[in-house]
Amino acid sequence: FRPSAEGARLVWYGNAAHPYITEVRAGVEAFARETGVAVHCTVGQEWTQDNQNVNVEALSTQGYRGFSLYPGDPAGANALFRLLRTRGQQVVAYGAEPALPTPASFTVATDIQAAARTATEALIGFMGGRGRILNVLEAVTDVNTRKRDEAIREVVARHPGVTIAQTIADMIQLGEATTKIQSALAARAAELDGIIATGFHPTVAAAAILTEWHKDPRRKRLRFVGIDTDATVLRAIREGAIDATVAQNPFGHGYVSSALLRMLDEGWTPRREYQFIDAGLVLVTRENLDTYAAEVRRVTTQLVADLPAKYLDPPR
Amino acid sequence: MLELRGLDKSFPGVHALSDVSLRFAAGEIHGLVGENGAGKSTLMRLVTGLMEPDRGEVWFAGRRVRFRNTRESMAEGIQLVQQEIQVIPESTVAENLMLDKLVTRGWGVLDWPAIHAQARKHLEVVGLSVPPETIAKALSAAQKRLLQIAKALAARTRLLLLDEPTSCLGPHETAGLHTLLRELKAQGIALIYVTHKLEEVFALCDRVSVLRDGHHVGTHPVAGLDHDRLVRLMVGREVRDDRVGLRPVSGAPEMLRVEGLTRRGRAHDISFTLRAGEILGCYGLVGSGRTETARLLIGDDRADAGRVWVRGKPVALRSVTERVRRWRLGYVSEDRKEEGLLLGFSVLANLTLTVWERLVNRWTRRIDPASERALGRHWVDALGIQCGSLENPVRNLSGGNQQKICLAKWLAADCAILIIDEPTVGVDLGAKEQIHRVIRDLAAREGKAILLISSDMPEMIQLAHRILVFRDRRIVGEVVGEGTSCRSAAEISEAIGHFLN
Amino acid sequence: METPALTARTASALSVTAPRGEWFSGRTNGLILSFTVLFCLLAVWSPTFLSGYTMFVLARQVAFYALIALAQALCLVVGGMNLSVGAIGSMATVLLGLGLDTWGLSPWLAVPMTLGFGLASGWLNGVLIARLKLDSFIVTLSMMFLYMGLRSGISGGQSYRVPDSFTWAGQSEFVGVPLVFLVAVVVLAVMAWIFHQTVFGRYLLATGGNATAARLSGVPTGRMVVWANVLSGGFASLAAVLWASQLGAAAPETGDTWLIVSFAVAIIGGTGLSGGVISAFGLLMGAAIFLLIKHGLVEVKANPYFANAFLGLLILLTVVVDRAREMYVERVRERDPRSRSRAGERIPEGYQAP
Amino acid sequence: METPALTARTASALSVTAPRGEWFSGRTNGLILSFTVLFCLLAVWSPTFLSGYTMFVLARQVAFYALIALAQALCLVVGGMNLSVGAIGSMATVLLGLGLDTWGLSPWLAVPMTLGFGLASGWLNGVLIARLKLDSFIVTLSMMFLYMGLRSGISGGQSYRVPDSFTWAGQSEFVGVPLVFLVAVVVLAVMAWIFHQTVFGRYLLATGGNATAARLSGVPTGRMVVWANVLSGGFASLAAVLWASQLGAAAPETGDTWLIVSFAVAIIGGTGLSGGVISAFGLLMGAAIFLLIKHGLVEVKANPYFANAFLGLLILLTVVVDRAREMYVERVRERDPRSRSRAGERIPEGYQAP
Ligand SMILES: Nc1ncnc2c1ncn2[C@@H]1O[C@H](COP(=O)(O)OP(=O)(O)OP(=O)(O)O)[C@@H](O)[C@H]1O
Ligand SMILES: Nc1ncnc2c1ncn2[C@@H]1O[C@H](COP(=O)(O)OP(=O)(O)OP(=O)(O)O)[C@@H](O)[C@H]1O
Ligand SMILES: [Mg+2]
Ligand SMILES: [Mg+2]
Repeated sequence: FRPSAEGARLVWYGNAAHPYITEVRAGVEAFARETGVAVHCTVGQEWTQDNQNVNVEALSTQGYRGFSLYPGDPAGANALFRLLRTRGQQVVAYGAEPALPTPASFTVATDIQAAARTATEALIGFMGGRGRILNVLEAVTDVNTRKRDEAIREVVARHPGVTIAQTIADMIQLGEATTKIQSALAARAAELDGIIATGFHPTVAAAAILTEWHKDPRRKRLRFVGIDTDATVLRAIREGAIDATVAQNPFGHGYVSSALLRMLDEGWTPRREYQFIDAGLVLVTRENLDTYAAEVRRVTTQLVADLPAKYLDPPR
Repeated sequence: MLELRGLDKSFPGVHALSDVSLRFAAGEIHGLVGENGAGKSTLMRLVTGLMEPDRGEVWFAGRRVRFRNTRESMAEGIQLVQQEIQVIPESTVAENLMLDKLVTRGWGVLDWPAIHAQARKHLEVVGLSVPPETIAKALSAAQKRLLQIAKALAARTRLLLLDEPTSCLGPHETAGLHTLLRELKAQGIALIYVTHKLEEVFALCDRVSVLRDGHHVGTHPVAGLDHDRLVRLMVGREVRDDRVGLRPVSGAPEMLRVEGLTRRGRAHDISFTLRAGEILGCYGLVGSGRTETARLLIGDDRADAGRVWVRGKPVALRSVTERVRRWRLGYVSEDRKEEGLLLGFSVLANLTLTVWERLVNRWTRRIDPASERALGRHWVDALGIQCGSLENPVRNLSGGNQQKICLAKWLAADCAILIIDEPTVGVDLGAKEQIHRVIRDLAAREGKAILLISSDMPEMIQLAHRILVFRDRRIVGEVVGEGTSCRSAAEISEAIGHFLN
Repeated sequence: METPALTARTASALSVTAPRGEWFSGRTNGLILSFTVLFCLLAVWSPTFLSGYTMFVLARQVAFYALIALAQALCLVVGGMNLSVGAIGSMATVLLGLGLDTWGLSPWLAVPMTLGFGLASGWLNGVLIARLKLDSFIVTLSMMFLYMGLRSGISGGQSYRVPDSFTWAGQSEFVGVPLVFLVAVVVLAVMAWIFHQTVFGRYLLATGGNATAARLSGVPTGRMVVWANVLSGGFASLAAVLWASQLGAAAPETGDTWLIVSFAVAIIGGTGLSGGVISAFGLLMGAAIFLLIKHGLVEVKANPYFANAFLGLLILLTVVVDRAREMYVERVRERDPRSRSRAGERIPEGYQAP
Repeated sequence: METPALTARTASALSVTAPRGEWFSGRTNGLILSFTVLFCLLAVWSPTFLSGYTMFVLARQVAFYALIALAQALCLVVGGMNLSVGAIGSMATVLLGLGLDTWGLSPWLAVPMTLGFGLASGWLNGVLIARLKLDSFIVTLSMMFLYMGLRSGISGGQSYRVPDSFTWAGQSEFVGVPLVFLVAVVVLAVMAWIFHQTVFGRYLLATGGNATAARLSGVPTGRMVVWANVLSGGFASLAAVLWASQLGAAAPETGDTWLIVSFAVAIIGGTGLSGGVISAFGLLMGAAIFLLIKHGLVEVKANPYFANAFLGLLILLTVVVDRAREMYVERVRERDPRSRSRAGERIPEGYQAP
């Protein structure tokens, strides 16, 4: 495939080579294919804001009209967005919401708190409404982690029979995640009934660890719900090692943000200065393992269809 | 001026100084002699605060002093020229010289012109004519040594301690230094002078103290001493090492043949042959290109031109390893610290480094520990290396003992051809004799071919069969014996002097 | 600067250079002490600590850390370093994934291929360093970027699947001891033996101790540097294979955290930063201590946001206590002439040549 | 008396040790060459490259890289290292955020407080290293974990807002030159001046060159190590302040990528890993080269997934070419006796003592 398109007026930038970014990109490419609008797709080397700044600043010197960007740092990204806006370039954020107020016109993202709530509810359901939970959080330098944590606590608080046995965090890498989750299991598997993981790395690591854990039938059955749809996770669901995961519609993040940029470029104006577009989510269990992708796709199609009616005014 | 009362110092396994009491007077050059490891350097360190004594007192200018570092002793006007050369490689000569007294324009801002001017002055004193802006690591060992002396002299001094200051200097520089020291003495400065070269004691010192195994065994006015008596005091026995003369070896097979070996700027058109059983001396002033020649021979430096044959076969390989293994060529470097020793490693490892491959058990591929130790023991005994135990890191050994290890490693290696660069720098008399005997035996009994590089004229005369004279990176002449007759030492040095001028 | 303290100290204490191999001398004692204290504290604190599962997962993790640290230590020991350990591991993982998943090779083919890549990449590092006389820092830094780029380019960040026949190795055990741990222990023991007893190992040490002196003594220092890098690359890829086997997937991001861990464990375990000093047993202890601290923080439910801070403090505490112990030992030895003479055979720790 | 014509053995050419300040000697030539080639290539390739905007964003970025590298180089120059540059930057950012956002302090209070923290943390590193004679690697590693833990614990990952009165500094320019760049250039020039012209600077270099010899010459090496670390911490926090000002927010993750960058730029810029050698101008060039490569990869639309691979190859290419140039210069100089006699004053570059 060609990583970029000649004559493109729009840019999609993914922060680093990562399964999430790959799925978003699939959305962008599907958009480009279906509409014939060229989008220059490019990917950075690290998740950090400074790496994003270097790359996007370099891109912005080349006269593109619109940028679809993941805010590396929710507050820090705004300076970059502002820079682009002052150069007359459109900005749509995807994946996570930048700190408000933001110069971006739109954010297309899954409501992370909703996702965390859905996952927690599902887990509690699997646990039969009572028990103790291991709460596995991802990056501690990401403010979204704390938001997810809050959502989980809020749901747990609503269920009197459920408590959080322990919270572990700071695992932005599979090795780290594996070490910590294993440590936690080693320390208190006996007191645990379920595990919730709200990030890519903890979800994948936990899926692998639980697959191994449940191979020994004498071991206690631990329920698990994660948030990501990596192949390892789906396989663990299919094998019954874990219970469910939440699909956050990364495809939609790419597709819808590109569609928005195109409309902005064509002269459509946003209804309000800034709007959040929820890209939706789907709980994936063994039942809908093969159909969830189509479900997600439907959500996306619906969103794109709604754009002119709900979020933008036609060009004058 | 300086008085030591009952100084005592031990290291793990070694009693380096026991109950040493000494007095040193102003306006006197006081010689300090003793075998390697006798404790001379340790004594110097105790005086200057580099180490603290276990027991005993140091009195300076009528006061008891307890220096905790050299800064405090320097403040009292005590300067030490250490046995080991210490320079800051990346800094300039001027800086090395003036580091503790950098001239400023105030606020710590340097006045480089003034610094350089002063440095030039201090360098002139010792006759070191390099630009003060030179980076110190570019200096040769002799130049570094002179720099170190210049540094000690540059300070306001009341007591000057010199630990083997002439160990890598040529005769010319040595004479210059001695003149300087006599001037200082006349100014009422107290000097303590450590050396293994007894001629220097007689030429320079007023009194001499002898240390043996950490004990003070006597202080004598030099006037009433003769050479033999001093040797007996030091070593406790007679040392005779007075074979003189050149006897060319003929008939033995040719081991090494060098023709037109050249490396631009380092050595030019070097040609000679070396026979089995022969000790070929290379004499020359410091910087005359002998070491460079050796480095070309062992393949550590690439030659621009010239050819080398070993046992009649042309040598083409460039790496040192190949030369060592295939052609059995050994090289004892002149710089033990940088190029000779693995300082952090044990005595044993350093001694056996060159022979590990031969100690390997055929089946287990393991170095046989028993034979390794036996070998180490053998050489430690043979050269009288004082090292506490074989596991002691060589870093902890006295300078002379380190030098012996450097040499022993190659003596153990069983090379067909051995290039020895300054073998006895800093080695005491007794050991020097031992080393000489070993070198002679290697040549005479085992038929090794030896290329001996030395700036020590007596040593050269005692050992060599023939002498190549180097000047300006070329061979300018060869001194050989006539027939089977011996020449006298005076004749030989005259012949050498003839080529050098 | 005045820090050669650690290096000088370890140079004497830990060195396997004393040919009789003081496996448990000096600094190693300090490591064993720290390890024992941590272990006992955890055993008392937590009832589950001594359980089979805990020991199993910890041992497996220790094995990885030790292998990665060994890969680093091999380069440190010849006086260089290897910034590309992680990147080689990462690239190896991607190759493994390509082999097993994309090309459908059998593990018996894919694993040797992966290890081969590790050895080859180490060889490339070594050749660039030794033959072109480049700085090992710059060479391995470039290689780090190179492999990191390649692995993301090739994999797109996507994990590869691995067959069950492959995951067996990383997840199986042998009378309760993880296979991976056994592999690491055997590897370390062999390396210790090599360093103590063989010419090859001694040459590696000598090269790091003083390259010039070693070269002039006929040690093929260039070749030793190449070999050290080859082995380093090999062990990095071995760690990658075992990791993929344990994880049950070949994740391209494998290795992203190895750099710091490899250095930290190697240094805690007493490998000298300036070369010539290594202790295989120290590496194992270093890995165990590092991991016990981490595990301990989870056990005691340390605030996860602050966990790194505790980790840092504990590492610092470990070395400060160790330093105090050394100073004490030294002091005692100086005071007591009897222990001093016995100590003649042993190497005084922390002695600073003045 | 006979003094041999002085031929210099080696030198790393960037050394600022030649006191009359060979700002542009040896290796620096190589850096300027690489920079010029890259710059011209980009200028020809891309019509937008020479635009004011491109220059503006590049210059600003170069300034950060150079400052961070300086923080690292200061520790390298005394023979140590600072693994905690990034963590100090991170912690400083959080403190800045706390000051400006949570406590509502004015920038005139919050910024000095932040810089004060940087200096203090550097001081702590220095004291642990110099007084307890601990290894700088271990100390700064522990501190790295410590600050990383603290910053996430305190901030919870939340970026802090900063007032517009503060963002002014990072985003403003001065006749087209970013203020940040001016700051960095001034800082580097001052540091170069200090290293060339002051007792303090020379003492720092001497400490790194040979600590023992320096101590024997009365240089307070311990204090120099402490000072180097203090300055290092100070510049790390300065970089953090400027970054927050440019970013318009105090993001706790600031500094996470600094470690590798700081080492890479410092080393490319010719700071010796073993101490005693630094070149302020080299740091600037190193930063510029590093960034031009990165920017160039975006300009030429290199496959972004492989971008790191190209970066690695280009760095390697740069050093290999530089090495070849050095070998060539050496060869030529050896051939030509006239240039050799001059070599007494100047130092042949990159000569490797055989
Ligand atoms: N730092 C040290 N640690 C352990 N032992 C030491 C140390 N320094 C010296 N020694 C031992 O103390 C003894 C005296 O050493 P010293 O250096 O004083 O000898 P020396 O008289 O100067 O010998 P040389 O003539 O060889 O220089 C030697 O046996 C040496 O091994
Ligand atoms: N590898 C080298 N590269 C450049 N210059 C060198 C090198 N080695 C030595 N020199 C310089 O060449 C000069 C002579 O060095 P050399 O080693 O020949 O001196 P030496 O050992 O004192 O005398 P000799 O050669 O007679 O033994 C010294 O000034 C030294 O700085
Ligand atoms: Mg001595
Ligand atoms: Mg010589």
